[in-house]
Amino acid sequence: MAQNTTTAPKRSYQTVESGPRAPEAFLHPVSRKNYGQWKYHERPRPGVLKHVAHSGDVLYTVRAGTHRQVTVDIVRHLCDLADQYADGHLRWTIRNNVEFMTPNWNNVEPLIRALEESGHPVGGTGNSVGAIAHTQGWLHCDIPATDASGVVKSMMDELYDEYVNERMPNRVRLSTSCCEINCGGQADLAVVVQHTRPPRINHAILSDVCEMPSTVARCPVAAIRPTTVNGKPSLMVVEEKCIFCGACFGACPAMEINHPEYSKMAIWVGGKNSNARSKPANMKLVCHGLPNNPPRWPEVTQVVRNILDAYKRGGRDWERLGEWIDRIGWKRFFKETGLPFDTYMIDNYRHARTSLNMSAHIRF
Amino acid sequence: MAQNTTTAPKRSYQTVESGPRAPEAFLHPVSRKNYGQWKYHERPRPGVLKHVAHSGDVLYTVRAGTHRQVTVDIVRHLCDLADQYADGHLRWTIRNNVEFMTPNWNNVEPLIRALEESGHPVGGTGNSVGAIAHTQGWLHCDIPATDASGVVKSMMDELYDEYVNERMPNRVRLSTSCCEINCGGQADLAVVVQHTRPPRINHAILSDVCEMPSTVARCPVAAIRPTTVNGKPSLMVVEEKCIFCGACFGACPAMEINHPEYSKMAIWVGGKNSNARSKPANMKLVCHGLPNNPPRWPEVTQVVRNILDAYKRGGRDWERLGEWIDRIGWKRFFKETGLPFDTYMIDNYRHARTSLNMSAHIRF
Amino acid sequence: MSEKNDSNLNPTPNLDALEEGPWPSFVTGFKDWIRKTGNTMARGALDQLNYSYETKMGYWKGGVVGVHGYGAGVISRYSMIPEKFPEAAEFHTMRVQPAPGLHYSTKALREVLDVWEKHGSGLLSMHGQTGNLQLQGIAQGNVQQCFDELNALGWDLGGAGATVRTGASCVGPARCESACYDTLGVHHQVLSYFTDLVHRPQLPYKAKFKFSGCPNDCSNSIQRSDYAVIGTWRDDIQVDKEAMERFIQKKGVDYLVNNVITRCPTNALSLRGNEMVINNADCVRCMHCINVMPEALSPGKERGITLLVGGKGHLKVGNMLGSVMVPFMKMESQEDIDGLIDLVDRMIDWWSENGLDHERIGECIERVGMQQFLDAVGLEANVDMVAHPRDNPFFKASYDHDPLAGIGNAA
Amino acid sequence: MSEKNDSNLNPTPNLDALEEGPWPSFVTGFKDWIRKTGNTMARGALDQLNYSYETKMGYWKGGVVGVHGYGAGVISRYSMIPEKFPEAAEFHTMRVQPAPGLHYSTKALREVLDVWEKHGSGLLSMHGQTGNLQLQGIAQGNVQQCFDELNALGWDLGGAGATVRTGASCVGPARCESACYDTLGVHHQVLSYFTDLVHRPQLPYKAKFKFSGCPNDCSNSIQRSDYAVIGTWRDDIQVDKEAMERFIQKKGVDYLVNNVITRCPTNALSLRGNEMVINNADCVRCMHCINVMPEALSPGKERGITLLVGGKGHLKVGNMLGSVMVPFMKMESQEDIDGLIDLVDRMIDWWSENGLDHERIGECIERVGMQQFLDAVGLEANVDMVAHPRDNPFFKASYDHDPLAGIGNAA
Ligand code: SRM
Ligand code: SRM
Ligand code: SRM
Ligand code: SRM
Ligand code: SF4
Ligand code: SF4
Ligand code: SF4
Ligand code: SF4
Ligand code: SF4
Ligand code: SF4
Ligand code: SF4
Ligand code: SF4
Repeated sequence: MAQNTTTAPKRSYQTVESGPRAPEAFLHPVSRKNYGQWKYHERPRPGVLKHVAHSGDVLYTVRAGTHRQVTVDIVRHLCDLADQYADGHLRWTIRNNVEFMTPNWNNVEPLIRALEESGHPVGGTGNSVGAIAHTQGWLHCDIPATDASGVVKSMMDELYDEYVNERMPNRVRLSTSCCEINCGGQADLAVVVQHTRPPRINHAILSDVCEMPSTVARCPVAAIRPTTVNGKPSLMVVEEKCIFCGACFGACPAMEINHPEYSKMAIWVGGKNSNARSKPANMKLVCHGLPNNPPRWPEVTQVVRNILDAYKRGGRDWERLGEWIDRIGWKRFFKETGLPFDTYMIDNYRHARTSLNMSAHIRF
Repeated sequence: MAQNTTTAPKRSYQTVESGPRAPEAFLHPVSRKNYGQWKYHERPRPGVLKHVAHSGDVLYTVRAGTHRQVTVDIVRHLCDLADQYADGHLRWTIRNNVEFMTPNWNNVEPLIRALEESGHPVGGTGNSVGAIAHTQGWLHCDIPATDASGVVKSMMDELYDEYVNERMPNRVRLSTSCCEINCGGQADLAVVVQHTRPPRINHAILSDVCEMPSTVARCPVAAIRPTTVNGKPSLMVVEEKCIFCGACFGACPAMEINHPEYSKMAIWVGGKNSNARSKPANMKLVCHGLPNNPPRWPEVTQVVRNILDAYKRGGRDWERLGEWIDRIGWKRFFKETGLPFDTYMIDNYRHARTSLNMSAHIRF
Repeated sequence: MSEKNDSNLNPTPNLDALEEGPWPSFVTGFKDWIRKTGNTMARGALDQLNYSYETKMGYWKGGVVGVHGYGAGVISRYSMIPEKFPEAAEFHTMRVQPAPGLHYSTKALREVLDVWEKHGSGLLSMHGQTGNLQLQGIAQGNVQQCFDELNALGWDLGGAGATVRTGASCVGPARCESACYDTLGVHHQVLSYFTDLVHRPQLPYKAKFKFSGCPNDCSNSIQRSDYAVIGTWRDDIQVDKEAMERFIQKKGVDYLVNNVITRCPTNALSLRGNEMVINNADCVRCMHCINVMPEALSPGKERGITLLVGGKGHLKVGNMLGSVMVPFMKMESQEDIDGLIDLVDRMIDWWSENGLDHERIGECIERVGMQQFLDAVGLEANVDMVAHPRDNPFFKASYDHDPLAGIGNAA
Repeated sequence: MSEKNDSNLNPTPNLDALEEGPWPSFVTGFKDWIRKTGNTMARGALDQLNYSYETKMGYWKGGVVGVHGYGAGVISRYSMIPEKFPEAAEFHTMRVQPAPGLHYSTKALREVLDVWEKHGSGLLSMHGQTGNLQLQGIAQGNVQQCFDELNALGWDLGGAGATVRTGASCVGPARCESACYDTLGVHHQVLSYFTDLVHRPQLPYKAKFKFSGCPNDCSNSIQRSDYAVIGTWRDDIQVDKEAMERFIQKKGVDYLVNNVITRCPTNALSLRGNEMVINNADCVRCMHCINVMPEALSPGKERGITLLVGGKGHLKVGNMLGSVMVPFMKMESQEDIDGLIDLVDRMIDWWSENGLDHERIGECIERVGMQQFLDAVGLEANVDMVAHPRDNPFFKASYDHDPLAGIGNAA
C-alpha cells in the first residue's frame, strides 16, 4: 500500500480534500427533477428499463456491457453516445455495465444500434445473466494465481446469449476471483482460483521483504514459525497445519503460494445478497480441481454452462440459483449437473459443525 | 466414577456378563405375536392408545405418570395393576411414564380408575404436556446447583391439567437440569440452573482431591492455571476468561462452582428431537436470573406457564413450540410472553456468528 | 401421606410442601417407604435432601465403589457431611441394564425389587435418562452380594464413566406401526457385543447408543447419543388409498391442505383434485404426513437405518446434534446387523486412538477432521452428510479426481 | 481488431484468442489504444500479461507511491521482471472517488480522460469492485502532477490499505421507486465526513461503506461492507388497489399465488377471494412482493435504514455477512444523518482501540464480544440483532434485571 511521503517539497498547488464528487450535477435532468419521486418501472425489452415518476415523467434506461478494463478512447466513445442520445449524462452500474438515460423513447432504438455496432451488447437486466464481477488478476494485482479479465471475457463470450436475453428463472450474478482473497465476492456462481499446496518460502529474499511478526500473525491456523536459514532469520511453514489460504503471501511476498500447476479453479454456487424471499447466503463449493488453463479456461466455462443449464431447466420463476438448490436439495443438484460431491466439500473449518446434516432428513 | 477393583478375593459366584436383558420374554403376548406387524394407531382418549395390527389384533395402551424417583412398594403396586389388568406385563417410556397394554377394552376403564386412585394421572399422550425429563439434583448427584425431583414435582402439579388433556398444538416435552451439564437434554421447554460466577477454589483440599492437569485441560476457555498457595501446588482461575460453565467442578470438587445465591434458574425453549416437518433443533435461552427458590420454585413455574399459555393461544395444530416461534419470529415471542430480551441472549460462544441476523429481514 | 408409624421419620419441614398438589409426590413415596420399613439409609438421604433445600447446596461426593471384575456400573455417593447425616454416609447407585424398550414381566421385576429391598435403600428410579434401572442407595459392603443375586437372576450392570453406556430404544416393532427396523433386537445385539466396553472403562470418554424405529426419534437419539440409529426407508411411502379417502372424507380438504400438504418441509405433497399426491423424490422422510394419517400412509417397504454420529450435551463445546454418517443401511439379516456393529466398532477404535481425555466422538471428529475420520473407518463422503457444501475455501484436497467426468451423464 | 499501425505492438500470441467472441475484448481495446497512441506503458503491461498467460504466473510487486499529504489512494505496481519488460517497470493505479451512484456528465468525465491521456497509460477500469474509478498505469514521477490536475477539477483520491475505503451506493432515488432513503446524499455526507480516514491509514485494517436504498441490496452491501446501510420501512406496505387489480386481471390468480403469495418467507401474504391480503405484522421487508408488483405495492411511508455491521470477505475466518446492529433509524433530516455518522464514528473508534492488526470490525466484535461492543458504542441489545437467541449456557450475565417484570403485560 502507498505510504505517506513525509517531507513535502515546495509545491504551488494546494490539495482540496474534497472526498467523493457531489452527485447532483451529474444526474440526468429528469432524474434530478423526479429525485425520490419514482412510482414504478417496467422492462420494455432486455437491456431497457422504463421508470415512471409520480409526476408522470418517464425515463428510459439502456444498459450495455463493457470490457470493464477500458481505455480513454473507449470511454470517450461512450461519452459520444451519451451526448447524442442521453443529454450528456451516463452512469455505470455496480457490475461494470454502462447505463444511458433518456426521456425520449425515440432515442432508445438508435442508441441500442449504436452500442451494438461498437461491440457493446445491450442487456443484463431482469432475469438475464449479468456481467461478471471483475477483479485484477495478472493484469495488475500482486498476488493473483490466475487472470481475471481473460476469465471474464471467456465466460461472457459463452454466456452472451443469456446476457442479451431474459430467459433465466431470475437474475444470475457471477463473479471471478484471481486468488482466494475473493475480491469478486459472493455470487450466484463464482469462479475462484484455489491454491493446492503450502507456500514455498523464498528464503533468499524473505528477511529483506518481510515484516516477520505480522506475517506470523496473519496465518489463521498458526502454521508459520520463525526459523533460521543459512544464518539469516526466516520463516517456516508447518505443512500439516497449513490450509493453503494464501494470507501470508499478502503480508510477505516471499511466501510464494502461487504456482502454475498448484493453482486450480473452483466453482461456487448459491451466494445471494438480496433479501428477497430468503435471507442473504454465502456461496458453496461444488467443483474444484479444474485446470488453470489460459487463455480460455474451457473446462471452467463448461462447468459453468452446465450448472446454468440445469438451473434454467429446473428453476422456478423468481427462484435464485441457491433457492432452486434449497428446494430440490444438494443431492439433486449434484445429480442434475453430473458434478462429483467429494470429501473436501464437507466443511472442516471454523463453523463446520453448522453445515452438517444434523437430521434424518434425506432424499433417496 | 467407579474403578476396577484389581485384586479379586475368592468368590464362589461366577459373574455372567450378560449385557442387557433380552426383550422377547418381557413383551406383552399380543405385542410378541404381532411384532413388527402393526398397521396403525388411534388415541381413544388422553392417556390411551389403540394399536391395530395387520392381523386384526388390537392392543390398548394406558399411560400414566409416575414420581420417577420411586420405591420398591410403588413399583410393586404397579406390578399388581399389571397383573390384574395387563396380563402381567408393563413397560416404562423414555420419559418415566408407565404403560400397561391389554387387548381387552374392558380392562381400560377399570385400570384408569385404579391408577388414578393410587395417584397416577393417566395422560401424557398426543398433544399433551408430557412428563418432564428428570435428573438427579440434590437427591443423588455430586455436582447439582439445584434439585431435580422438586422442580419436576412443582411444575407438574401446575401442568397437571395439560398432562391429562390433549389441548396443546402438539406434544410438549419438558426437561430440567440441576446443573449446566444438562443431563435433561434438549426439550421444547427446559429449566436449567445457571452458575453466575466463577468457581471459588478450595485451596485447602485441592491438591488432595484434584488431578490437576486434567482439570486444567477440562476448561473450554483455558481459564485455569497452575499456581502455588501456601507452598502447596494449586490452581487459579482467570476470572475474565471464565464462562462459569462448571466443567472444572466435574473434574475436581475443589473448584466450587455451586453457591446458594450465585445459581439462578434459566428457561430455554424450542428444542426438538423429532424430524417431523422441521429438522431437529437446539433449544434457545429466553429467560435467566430466576431465583433458585426451593421447595416450589414459583417464579420458574410462572414463566413456564406463561410461555406455554402463549404457545397454546398462538400455535397451530402440529406446530411444536419452536416451530411456532419460527413462524411468528422471536420478536413476537418475547412480546407475547412479556419476557425481556437482553444482551446475554446474543450468543458469544463458538458459533456465535451463525446465530446473528445476517439479513435485513426484520419484523416491525 | 399416611399418618401411621411417623416415628420412623425425622421432620422434613423444607420438603413437606412437595407433598401437596396432584402430581405423584416422591416425598410422600419416600416417607411411606420409610414409615413402613424404617430403612435408615432412605431416611438419611431424605434428611440430607431436606437440609439441601434449606441451604440450597448439594452434599454428595463421589468415590470408588464397584463389583468384582467390572470397572463401572456403580455410581458411588458419600455424604460430605456424614457427621450430620450418618445414615446417609453411603448412598451408592447401581445402574442395571433393563431390556430394550423398558419392557418387564411383573415376575422379573418383582425379583429385582425383592433383592433391592434386601440389600438397598428400597429407593430406585424408573429409569435414568440414559435408560438404566437405577437402584439408588446401597452401602459398599452390600454391593457385591446384591449384584451377584441380580446377576444370577439374569441382570447385568450398565455403563458409567469412560465406557459404552447402557442403550435406549423406542418401543418400536413391539407396538408401533412406524418402526422401520427391529429397534429392540438391534439394541440387544449391539449392546451385547460391546459388553466388555460397558463394564470396563477403556475409552476416551462415554459412548452412547440410542435406537429409534423411525425419524420421529422417540428415543431422542439425535441429541443424546454418540451413535443414533434411526429407522428409515428408501422407496416410496405406502399409500392405502381407501384409508386416505376415508380420512379426507372425514376431515375435509381444508384440513388436508392446512395440516398435511402445507406442512411438508420440501413441498413433496400436492393436491390434485381432492386427492393428495406424493412426489417421493422430494420426500425427506420427515414422517409428518404419515403421523397425521397413520392408517392411510406408512413408510415404504425397503427399510433400513440412517446412522448419525456425534450427538451429545453442552459440555464443553455447546450442544451437538448427531449428523448423518450412513444415509441408508439395510437392517434385516444377521449380516446387516453385523455390518453395523463392525462399522461402529471401527469408529470406536478410531476414536480410542484419536480422542483426548473427556472428548466425545463428535468433538473428536470436529477437531481431527471429518476427512480423516471417514478415511479411517472406510466410509465415502456423501452429500447426505451435509446440509450444504462448505462455504469457505480453506481446504487441502488431493487432486486425484476428474471433476469433469460426470458432466454430460447428468440426470 | 483494426489492422493499421501494428508497428506499435509487440506480438501477443497468448492473448490473441481473447480477441475472438462476441463480448467486448479488453485485448482489442488495449491494442487499439496502443496502435493509435503508441503508449509504451500500456504496451509493456500488455506484453507482460502475455507472458503471464504463457507461464501462468503474475509478475507485479507492490511498493510505496503516493501524493503529498496522503497516505493512500495509489496502488503501486512494479514489474518483478523489468529487465524483460522495461516498459512495464512501473504501472501504478490511482483510485479516484467518483460521485455516489457512479453518475457522470460527459463533460466531467472527458476532463478526467484528458488528464489521464496526458499523464498515464490511458488504461482504466470503470469501476473497481469497491467503487473507485481506477486509472491504471502511471509512473511515480507523474503521479503528483496528475493528481493535482484531477484535484483542481474537483476529483479526490479514494482509500487503500488501512483506511476508510471509497463507498458505493445503488442508484437509489435517482431512478428507483424502491429507494427508502437518499442513498446518494447519505453516501456523500458519510464519506465526506471520513475524508481524513480515507486518505491517511490509521485504522487496524480497511473499513468499507455501502448504501442500498432497500433490502434488494443492489450494492451488495451486506456481503462486501463493514457498514451496510440498507433502506427499509416501519409501517405498512403501500397498496395501490387499482394497480393491484390490474395486475391480477392481467396475470391471473394462479400467477399471484405461485409467484407472490407462496414466495413470502413468513407467510405474511394470503389470498382472500381474488385479492391479496398483507399481514404487515408478519412482513420482514424482504421486498419480494413489491418486486413482482412494483406498480401495485411500494414500501411504507415511515422510511429509514437498517444498519448492518461486519460484512467482509474470506480472509481469514471465512466469509462474513454483516449483521443487524440498528434495526431502524430515520434518515431524513440532517440530524438523522448526523446521528448515523456519530454512531459509526463511535464504532470506528472502538474498533481502532480494540482491533488487532489486519482485523476487520466484524472479526473484532466476534473476538472481543458483542456485549462489550454494544456497551461501548451505546446500543441496546435488540432481538432483531439475532436470528435466534443463544443455544449454549456459556455466558456471564450481570443479574441486575428482573426477568419477571414484563410478565402479565404481554401483548
Ligand atoms: C443419572 C442421570 C440423570 C438422571 O437422573 O436420569 C445422569 C447423571 C449424571 N450425569 Fe448425566 N446423567 C444421565 C443422563 C445424561 C444424558 C441423557 C442421556 O444419556 O440420554 C446426558 C446428555 C447426553 C450426553 O451424553 O451428552 C448427560 C450428560 C452428562 C454430561 C455431559 C456430557 C457432554 O459431553 O456434554 C456429564 C458430564 C461428564 O460426563 O463429565 C454428565 C454426568 C453426569 C454425572 C455422572 C455427574 C458426575 O460427573 O458425577 C451424574 C451422576 C448423577 C448420579 O448421582 O447418578 N452427564 N447425562 C442420567 C443417567 C441415568 C442412566 O444411566 O440411565
Ligand atoms: C412411548 C414412546 C416411545 C417409547 O418407547 O417410550 C412414544 C410413543 C409414540 N410416539 Fe413418540 N413416543 C415417545 C417419546 C417421544 C419423543 C421423546 C421424548 O418424549 O423425549 C419424541 C421426540 C420429541 C421431540 O421432538 O423432542 C417423540 C416424538 C414423536 C412424534 C413426532 C412429533 C412431532 O410432530 O414433532 C410422533 C408423531 C406423532 O405424534 O404422530 C410420535 C409418535 C408416537 C406414537 C404415535 C407412535 C406409534 O404409532 O405408536 C406413539 C404414541 C404417541 C403418543 O404419546 O401419543 N412421537 N416421541 C415415548 C413416550 C414418551 C412419554 O412417555 O411421553
Ligand atoms: C481492485 C480490486 C479488484 C477489482 O479489480 O475491482 C481489488 C484488488 C485488491 N484487493 Fe480487494 N479489491 C477490490 C475489491 C474488494 C472487495 C469488494 C468490495 O470492496 O466491494 C472485497 C470483498 C469485501 C471485503 O472488503 O472484504 C475485497 C477483498 C479483499 C481482501 C480480503 C479482505 C478480507 O478481510 O477478507 C484483501 C486482502 C487484504 O486486504 O489484505 C484484498 C486486497 C486486495 C489487493 C490490495 C491485494 C493486495 O494486497 O495487494 C488488490 C490490489 C489489486 C490491484 O492491483 O489494484 N481485497 N476486495 C477492488 C478494489 C477496486 C476499487 O477500489 O474500486
Ligand atoms: C442498476 C443497479 C443498481 C446500481 O446502482 O447500479 C440495479 C438496478 C435495479 N435493480 Fe438491482 N440493480 C443492480 C444490482 C443488483 C445487485 C448487485 C449485483 O448485481 O451484484 C443485486 C443483488 C444480487 C444478489 O442477490 O446477489 C440486485 C438485486 C435486485 C433485486 C432482487 C432480486 C432477487 O429476487 O433476489 C431486485 C428486484 C427485482 O428484480 O425486481 C432488483 C431490482 C432492481 C431494479 C428493478 C430497481 C428499480 O426499480 O429500478 C433495477 C433494475 C433491475 C434490472 O436490471 O432489471 N435488484 N441488484 C445494479 C445493476 C447491476 C448490473 O449492472 O447488473
Ligand atoms: S482476488 Fe486476489 S488476485 Fe484478484 S484482485 Fe483480489 S487480491 Fe488481487
Ligand atoms: S497459506 Fe495460509 S495457512 Fe498456509 S502458512 Fe500461509 S497463512 Fe498459514
Ligand atoms: S444435570 Fe448436573 S446435577 Fe443434574 S444429574 Fe446431571 S450432572 Fe448431576
Ligand atoms: S467454570 Fe468453566 S470456564 Fe470457569 S474455570 Fe471452570 S471450566 Fe473454566
Ligand atoms: S421412533 Fe418411530 S418407530 Fe419408534 S416409537 Fe416413535 S414413532 Fe414408533
Ligand atoms: S414424510 Fe415428510 S417430507 Fe415426506 S412427503 Fe411426508 S411430509 Fe413430506
Ligand atoms: S437497492 Fe433497492 S432502492 Fe437501490 S436500486 Fe436496488 S431496488 Fe432500487
Ligand atoms: S415484502 Fe416480503 S415479507 Fe413482506 S409481505 Fe412482501 S413478500 Fe412477504
